[in-house]
Amino acid sequence: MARTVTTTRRWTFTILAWGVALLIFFPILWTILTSFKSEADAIASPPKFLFFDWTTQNYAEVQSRSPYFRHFLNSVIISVGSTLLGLLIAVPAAWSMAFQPAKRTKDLLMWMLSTKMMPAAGVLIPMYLLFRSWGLLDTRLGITVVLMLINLPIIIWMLYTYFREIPAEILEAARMDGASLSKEIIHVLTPMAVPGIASTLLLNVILAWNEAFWTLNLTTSKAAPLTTFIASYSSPEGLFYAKLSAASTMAIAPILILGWFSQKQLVRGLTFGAVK
Amino acid sequence: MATRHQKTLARFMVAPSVLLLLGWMIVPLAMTLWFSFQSYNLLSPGMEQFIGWTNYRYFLSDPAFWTAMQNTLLLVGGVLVVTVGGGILLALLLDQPMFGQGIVRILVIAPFFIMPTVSALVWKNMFMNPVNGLFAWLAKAIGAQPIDFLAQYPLMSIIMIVSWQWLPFATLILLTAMQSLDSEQMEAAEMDGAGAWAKFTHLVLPHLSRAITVVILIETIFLLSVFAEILVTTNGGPGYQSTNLTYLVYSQALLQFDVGGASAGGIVAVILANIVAIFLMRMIGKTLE
Amino acid sequence: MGSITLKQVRKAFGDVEVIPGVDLEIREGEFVVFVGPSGCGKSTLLRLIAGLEDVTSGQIMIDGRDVTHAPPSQRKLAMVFQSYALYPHMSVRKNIAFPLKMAGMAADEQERRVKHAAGILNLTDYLDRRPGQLSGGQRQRVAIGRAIVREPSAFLFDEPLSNLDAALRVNMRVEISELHKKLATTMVYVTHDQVEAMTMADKIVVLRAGRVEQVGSPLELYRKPANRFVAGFIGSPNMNFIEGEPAAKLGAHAIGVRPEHFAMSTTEGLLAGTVGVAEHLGSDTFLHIDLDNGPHIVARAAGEFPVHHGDRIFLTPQEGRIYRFDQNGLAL
Amino acid sequence: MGSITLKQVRKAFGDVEVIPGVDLEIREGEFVVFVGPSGCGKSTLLRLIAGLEDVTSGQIMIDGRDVTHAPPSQRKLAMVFQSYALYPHMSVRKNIAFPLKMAGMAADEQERRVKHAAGILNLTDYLDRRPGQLSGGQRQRVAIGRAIVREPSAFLFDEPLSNLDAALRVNMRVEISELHKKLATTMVYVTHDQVEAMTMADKIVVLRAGRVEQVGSPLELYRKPANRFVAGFIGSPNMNFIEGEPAAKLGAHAIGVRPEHFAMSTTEGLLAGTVGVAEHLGSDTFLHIDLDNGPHIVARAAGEFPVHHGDRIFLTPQEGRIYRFDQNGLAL
Amino acid sequence: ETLTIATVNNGDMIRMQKMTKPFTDANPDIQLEWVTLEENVLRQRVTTDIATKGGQYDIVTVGNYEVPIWAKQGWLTPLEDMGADYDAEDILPPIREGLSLDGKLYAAPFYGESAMIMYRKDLMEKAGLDMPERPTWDFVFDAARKMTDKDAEVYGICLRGKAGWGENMAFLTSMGHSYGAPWFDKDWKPQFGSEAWKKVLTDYVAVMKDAGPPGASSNGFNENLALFQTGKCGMWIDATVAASFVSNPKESTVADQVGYALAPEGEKPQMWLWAWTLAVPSSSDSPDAAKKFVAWATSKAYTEEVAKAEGWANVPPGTRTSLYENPEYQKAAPFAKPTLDSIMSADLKNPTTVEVPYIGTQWVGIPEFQALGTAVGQQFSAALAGQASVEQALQMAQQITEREMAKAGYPK
Ligand SMILES: Nc1ncnc2c1ncn2[C@@H]1O[C@H](COP(=O)(O)OP(=O)(O)OP(=O)(O)O)[C@@H](O)[C@H]1O
Ligand SMILES: Nc1ncnc2c1ncn2[C@@H]1O[C@H](COP(=O)(O)OP(=O)(O)OP(=O)(O)O)[C@@H](O)[C@H]1O
Ligand SMILES: [Mg+2]
Ligand SMILES: [Mg+2]
Repeated sequence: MARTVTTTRRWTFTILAWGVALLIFFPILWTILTSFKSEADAIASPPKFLFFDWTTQNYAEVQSRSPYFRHFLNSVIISVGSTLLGLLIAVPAAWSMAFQPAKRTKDLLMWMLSTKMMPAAGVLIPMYLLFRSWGLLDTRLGITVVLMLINLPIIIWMLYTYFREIPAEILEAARMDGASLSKEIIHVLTPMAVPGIASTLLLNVILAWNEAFWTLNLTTSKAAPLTTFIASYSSPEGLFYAKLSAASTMAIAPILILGWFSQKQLVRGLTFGAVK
Repeated sequence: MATRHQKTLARFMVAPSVLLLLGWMIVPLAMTLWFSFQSYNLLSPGMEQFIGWTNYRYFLSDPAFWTAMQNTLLLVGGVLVVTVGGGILLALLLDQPMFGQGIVRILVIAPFFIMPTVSALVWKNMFMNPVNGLFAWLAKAIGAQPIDFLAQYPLMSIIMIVSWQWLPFATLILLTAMQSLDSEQMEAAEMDGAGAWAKFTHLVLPHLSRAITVVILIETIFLLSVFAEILVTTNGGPGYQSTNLTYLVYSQALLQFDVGGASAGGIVAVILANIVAIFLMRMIGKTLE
Repeated sequence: MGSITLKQVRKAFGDVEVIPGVDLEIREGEFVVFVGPSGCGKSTLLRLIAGLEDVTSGQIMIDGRDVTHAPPSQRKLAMVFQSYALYPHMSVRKNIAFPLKMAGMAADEQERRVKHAAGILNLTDYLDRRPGQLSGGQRQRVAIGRAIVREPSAFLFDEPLSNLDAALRVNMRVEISELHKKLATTMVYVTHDQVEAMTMADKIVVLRAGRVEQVGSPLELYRKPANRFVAGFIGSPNMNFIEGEPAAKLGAHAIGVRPEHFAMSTTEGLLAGTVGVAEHLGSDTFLHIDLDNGPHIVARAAGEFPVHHGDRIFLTPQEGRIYRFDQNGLAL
Repeated sequence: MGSITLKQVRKAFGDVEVIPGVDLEIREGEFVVFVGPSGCGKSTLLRLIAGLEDVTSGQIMIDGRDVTHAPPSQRKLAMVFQSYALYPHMSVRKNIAFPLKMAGMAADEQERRVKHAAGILNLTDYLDRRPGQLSGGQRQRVAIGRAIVREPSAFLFDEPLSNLDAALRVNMRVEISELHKKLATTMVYVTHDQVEAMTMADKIVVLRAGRVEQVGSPLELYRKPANRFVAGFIGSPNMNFIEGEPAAKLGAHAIGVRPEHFAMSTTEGLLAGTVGVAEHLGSDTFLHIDLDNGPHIVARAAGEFPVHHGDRIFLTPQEGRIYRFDQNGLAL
Repeated sequence: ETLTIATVNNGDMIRMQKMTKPFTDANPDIQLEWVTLEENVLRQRVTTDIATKGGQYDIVTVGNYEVPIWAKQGWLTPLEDMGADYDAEDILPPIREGLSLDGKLYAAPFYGESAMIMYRKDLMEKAGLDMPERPTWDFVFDAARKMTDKDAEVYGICLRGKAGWGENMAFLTSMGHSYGAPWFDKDWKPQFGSEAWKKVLTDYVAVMKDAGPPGASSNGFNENLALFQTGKCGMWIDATVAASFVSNPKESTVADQVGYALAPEGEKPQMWLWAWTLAVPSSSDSPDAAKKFVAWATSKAYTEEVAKAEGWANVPPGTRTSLYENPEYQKAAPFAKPTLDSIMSADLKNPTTVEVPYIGTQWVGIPEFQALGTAVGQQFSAALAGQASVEQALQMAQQITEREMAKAGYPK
C-alpha cells in the first residue's frame, strides 16, 4: 500500500483529525484552564479562553481544605495494591485456563465476568456489616481487597488472552529443562507475558483509581483515596467552578499522566484478544 | 497437552480465584437474599421481621422499576451505538496518513482516564449548565435559546457524557483492529476492483466484527452499572427519566435505607445481569473462538 | 493479450533505490519467473507491474497501452499473494465471485464463471466453506480461482507456494504449470526456490539488488550462466567453486563444477579430498567433501555409492562441464 | 546411557485411540527417525517418551529404568521443538544455561558448560543476543545448545528443521548429523520429510495411524520395503505403482517402480505413455507421464533428456528393481 | 486520641477546619481528622455508619431533621455537662427545642437558619415596587414577573428546583405549609390530591416558567446562589445563611444592592427552621473528647475567634441569642434582624393551618421523609421541567406516598 500520499490529502486528514481530537479533549483542557482562573473569570460570558489572569490560588485553596497528598497516596496504594494482589491470584488461574483448559473454562470465565455486573448498591449494606465485624472499615487493606475482587475477573481475562498467545511448547521446554511449575511460571511464563501483564496492570490501576462507589462507602479518612477528595466538591456553596476545576485537575492528573506515558502498552492491553 | 499431574495442578491453581469470587458473590448475595425477605429499614432498627415476597412485590410494582429497566437498556444501547459507530468513524480517520498522529491519539484517549465523578461534574457544571455552561453560551452566541440538557433531555445527556468517556476505548480497540487488517487482503481487493466503500463494507467491517464484539462485551459490563454519572448530574430525575436499575437500587438502599427493598432489587438486578451475561456469552462464544 | 513491457523502470523508497532501472519484455502467453535472493526486489517489481506501488520513473506498458499511472483495477491483471489474502469471512464461492461482483456482473453470470473456475481447480465441493476450513493447498487454489474468474490478461504470482509443505508444493507446482498450458495466459511468477524456477519457467529473470543479471530459458541459464552469481544461483545443490591453482591451470580466476558433473573414484582423480557426511538418499548419494587445501564441496554420486565418513576420495570434473569465471565473476 | 524401550505403549485422547500399542527398542547412541504422514502420531509418541503426556497403558524404560510415571524433568532427556521454543526474554547465554540453573548448578560451572556448547555450535559470538535477533538457523542451534548442555542420555527432536528454508535446512541437517557423530548420544528425531529421514537416520521407524509399519536402516527400507505404504513413503519422488495387466504378468497384485529405475526411449519399451509436464532441472529431468490405459507416473531421466509436452515415450523398468505387492499391499 | 469528624462542605464548616488551632493547642492529645463531603453523600455515609454501628465517626454533622429521630433510636450521646461556660440556655429556643428529647440536648447547633427573601433593590426600584417587611406570595409573584428581563439575563425569581428532600422539597414543603397544604392529615393520609397542593404547585410552576432562570429544575441552593451572586436573579427565597454570601463583595457582584425581607405569607407565614449541628454518635469510642470538641466549636468563644479572624459578618449565625444582641454583629450584618425574626417565628409543631401528626416546617419529621421527599421531589422537578403536568406530578406524588406509607406500616 505504499503508494505516495499526496500532501493535500495528508493535510486534510491532519486538520480533520486534530479538530476531532481537540473537540474530544476539550472538556479536559477547559477544566485545566478553568482551574487557573478566578471564580469570576470562570463563569465569565463570553468565556475567557486564554486571556485571563492566571492564578494558582484555587490550588492553594483546595490544598488547604483537604490533605490532597494523603488522598493521593491512598489512591496509589489502593489501586496499585489491589492490582498487584489481583495479579498474584490471577496469574496461576490464567495459566491453568490458558494451558490446561477444561471443557467449562469458557463458561467459568464468563461467570467470573458476570460477577462484575452485580449492582454494588444492592450488596453495600451486607458488605458494610461484614466489614464492620472484621474491623476493615476505613482500612487500606479492606478497600484494597474489595477492589481486587472487583477487578479480578478483568485481570484474569486479560491475562488469559495474553497467555493463550504464548506457545505451549515454550512451557513444555521449560518442563523438559527441569523447571518445576512455580519456576515455569516465574522464569518463563511471567517474563514472556510482561507486555501483557504491564497493560493489565495499567488498565486495572486506572479502573481502581477511578472506582467511586466502594471507595466512597467503605473508607472514611485514613484510607480515603481521591474519589473521596473529589466528593467534597460536587456542590459546595457559592461560586465553585474554578475550585472544582482545580480539584478535578488534581484528581485526574496523576492517572492522566500515567495513562499518556503508558499509552502504547495500554492500547495493546485493551484489546482483550480482539485483535489477532 | 498434559499429564494428569499437570491437570491436577491446574485445578489447584484456579481454585483461589474461583473461591474468592465465589465468596465475593455468595456471601453478600446470601445475606442480600436473606434481607430481601425481611422488612429491614436501617432507620427503624428493631422492626426486622420476615415478610415473604413483599419486598419483591413492592420493587417490581414500583412504577420506577419499568422505567428504570427501559432506561437501563436505552442507556446501554445508546452508548453502545454512539461509541461503536463513532469509534469506527474515528478509527477510520485516525488510520489515515497525517502529521502528529501520536499526539492525536493521546488527546483522544484522555477521557478514558477521567474519574466518572469528575467527568460528570465537569460536564454538568461547565458545559450543560443552562446559564453559565459553555453550551448555553454557544447557543446564545448563535442566537438560540440555551437548552437545559439535564432537565429536558436527561437520559440523552447522560448517554452523551458516558459516551464521551467510552468513545476512546472503542476507538482505540477498533483502530488497533483496523491496523491489524492484512494489507495483502486490501491489495487483493484493490486488484479485484473494489472501491473505498466496497473495501469498507466487505473487508474492514467484517474484519472488525470480533473487535466490535469485545467492545460490546466490555462496555456492557461497565455500562450496566453506570451510577456516578447519574448521581452527580440528575439524581435519576426529573421524575424517573434518568433512573436506571443500578440507581434505583442505590436509591432504595442509600436514600431510603430500605435494606429489604434494596436487597430485593439487588437480587432482581443480579438475575437480569445473569440473563445479559448468558446472552453475551452466546454472542462472544461465537466470535471469540 | 498479455504482453508486458518495462522501460527503464526505477523505484526508490525515500532515499533507498530498490530498483535502479529495469528494462524487460514479457511476451504474450509466456511464463516468466523472477528469481533472486531475498530482498533483491522481486516483489517490488511485481507490485510495480500490478500498480500496487508507484514507479519513481520509467514506463510500464501492458498490451501496448501505457499503464504507468493507471490504478491496479484498470490494468486487467490478477494477482495471487503469498499469504493467499483470501477474505476470511466469505465463503469460497463469494471469494471467487468478489472481483465479478465488484465489476457489477449479473448474478447468474457470476455463478457460471465461479462454477467454471471451481471445476478447473477441483474446488466444486468446497464452494460453501470458509477459507479457515480449508487446507493450505485448497486455499492456494481458491486464490488462483479468484484470479482466473476475471479472465485477466496476465497473472502475477508472488511466492504463491512458499507457505505450503514440500509434498503439496510439488503438486501445486505441477498444477500451476498445467493451468498455464490450459489457459495460455501470460504469467509472471516470483519465487526464490530455484527448483520452482527451473521447472515452471519459459523464461527466467535473475535479479540481484534490483538489477537484472540474466534473462533466458531455464536450460540456457543452467548451461550458460552469464556470471558466477547466476551460476551459483541456478542448479541444486549449488555449483561448487574452486579458486586458486586448479582454476589458474584453466586460465581462470575461478572454476565452477556442478555436483552432478564429477566423476568419482576411490583411487585416482584430479582433485583429492576426504568424505565428510555421505547422504544416502537411495536414488542418489550426496557426498560432502573437504578438498585437500581447498574448499568444502558437494558431489552427487550414483544411488548406492559405497563411501563413508572419513574415506579418501578423488574427483574429476567431467569434460566440457567446467565453467570458468574471471576476476569480476563474469563467465569466460 | 541412552537406551529407550517402549512396551505396548498405548495412548488415547478421550475416546480416540491415537497410538494403539507400540513396541520399540532404541539402542544407545542410535539415531532413530520417526516418519509417517501428518497426524500418524509421531509427535505424540515422542511426547510420551519425553513425559509431556501420560501413557494410557504400557511401559516406557530409559536405560533399563521404568520411567512410565516419572515427570519430564526426571527422565534425563532433552527435547528440541519445531518452533525452537526459545525463551524470548533471555539472552542466548541464559537460554542455554536455563536447564543448568534449574538443576541448581554453580554459576561458574554453568558458564563453562555454556561456553563449551556454544563452541561446538558456533554460537560464541551470539551469546549476548536475544533469540529475536537471530536468524532461523541460529535459533535452531541455540535450541540444540540448550539441549546438549545438560548432557542428557538422549535427545528428542520434533521436526526441528521444518521452519527453515530449503538451503538452511540442508545445512542444519548436515550439522545435526555431525553433532551426532561427535556426541554419540541417542537421538530420536521426528520428521515428515523423507529426505531428512534417509540422510540422517541409523534407523527409521515408519508409522501409520499410530502403528509401526517397518523399522530398519534407510537403505533397507529403500531396498526392501515391507509393504506398499513404506515403499510409497520412502524415496523421492515417490515410487510409481502399476496395477492390472503388467503386474499380473509378474504374478503380483501391483508392482512398484521408482522413478529413477526406468530405462527410457522414444522408440520402444515395455510401457508406453505420453509426456505431460517435463520438468527440466538441469541436473535431471522429471517426466510426468500418462501411461496408456494406466496411471500417471513420474520418471527421472538424465540431465538434459530431450522430450516435450505431448511426446510419446516408452519405458522399461530396470531388471531387479521391480517391487511386487499382494492384494493387501504386503511385499512379495 | 483521634477524632474523626464528618462535615458538610459548606463555607462555615470549611472555615472551622482552618480555625481549630486554639482547640488543638489547648488539647494537645487530641488529633482531628476531617471528612468533608457533599451533603447527600455525607448523609448517606453517616446514616449507614450510625445505623450499622460502624463506629467510623466520633462527631457527625447532622441536621435538626435527623436529631430527634436518631436520638429516639439511641444513636446519639446526650450532650450533658458541656462545661461551665457553655451556656446552653443562650441557644435560640426554637432551635434548642428541636434538638432536644425529653429535655436532653442531643446535638449542638453550629449554625441555624430560616428562610427569607433576598432581593435586588435596584431592580425592585426599576419595577416600581416597594418591598414590604413581609410580602404576600402574590406580591412576590407579581414582582418577579415585573423584574424579569430575559434578554438581559435577569430573572425575577430564583427558587430551588433540583429534586431532593433537602432541595426543592424543602422549599415546596414550607410553601405548602404556608398555603395550608400539609403532607399528611392527622391520620397520616397523604394530601397531594388536595386543592391546596394543586394551587401550590401551579403557582410555583407558573412563576418559574414566567420569571425563573432556565434550567431551574436542576438548581439547588448552590446554583441559585451562583446565579444571584452574578446578578441574574431579582429575588431569591432561601435559607438565611445565604445572606452573608450575597452581601460579601468579594464573591458577589451585587453585594451593595441586596435587600432583605421576611419570607412570604399565605394562609400562614412561610416557616423554615434548619440547623446544622454537631452530634456524637453513641458508637464513638472517644465520647468525652468528642464532646469537648463539640462544646468548643459551638461556643461563644469560637464565634469570637471567627469574628477576630474574618470579621463579624462571617460568624456562624442563627444559634445564640447573645450574638443577636451584640451591637458589632448587628452593625456588620444587615441581615441580622430578618434572620432572627424568621427563626423566632418558626414553629416546628404547628407549621400550617391544620393539625398535623408530625413536626417539621420545611421537612416532615419521620425517617421515611428522606426517601419520600426525594421521590416526590423528582415528580415536582419533572413538572417544573415541563416533563409532566402539575396534575400528573401530584397524582404520582400521591401514589408514591401512599405506597411507601403503606409499606412502612403507617399509621403507627
Ligand atoms: N515499503 C517499503 N519501504 C521501504 N523499503 C522497502 C519497502 N518495501 C520493500 N522495501 C525494500 O526493498 C527491497 C526489496 O524488497 P522486496 O520485497 O521487493 O524483496 P524480495 O525480492 O521480494 O524479497 P523476498 O524474497 O524476501 O520476498 C528490500 O531491501 C526491502 O527492504
Ligand atoms: N491433545 C490432543 N487431544 C486430542 N487429540 C490429539 C491431541 N494431540 C494430538 N491429537 C491427535 O492425535 C493424532 C496424532 O497427532 P500427532 O501430533 O502425534 O501427529 P503427528 O504425526 O505429529 O503429525 P504432524 O506430522 O502433523 O505433526 C492426530 O490425529 C491428532 O489429531
Ligand atoms: Mg518478496
Ligand atoms: Mg507433529
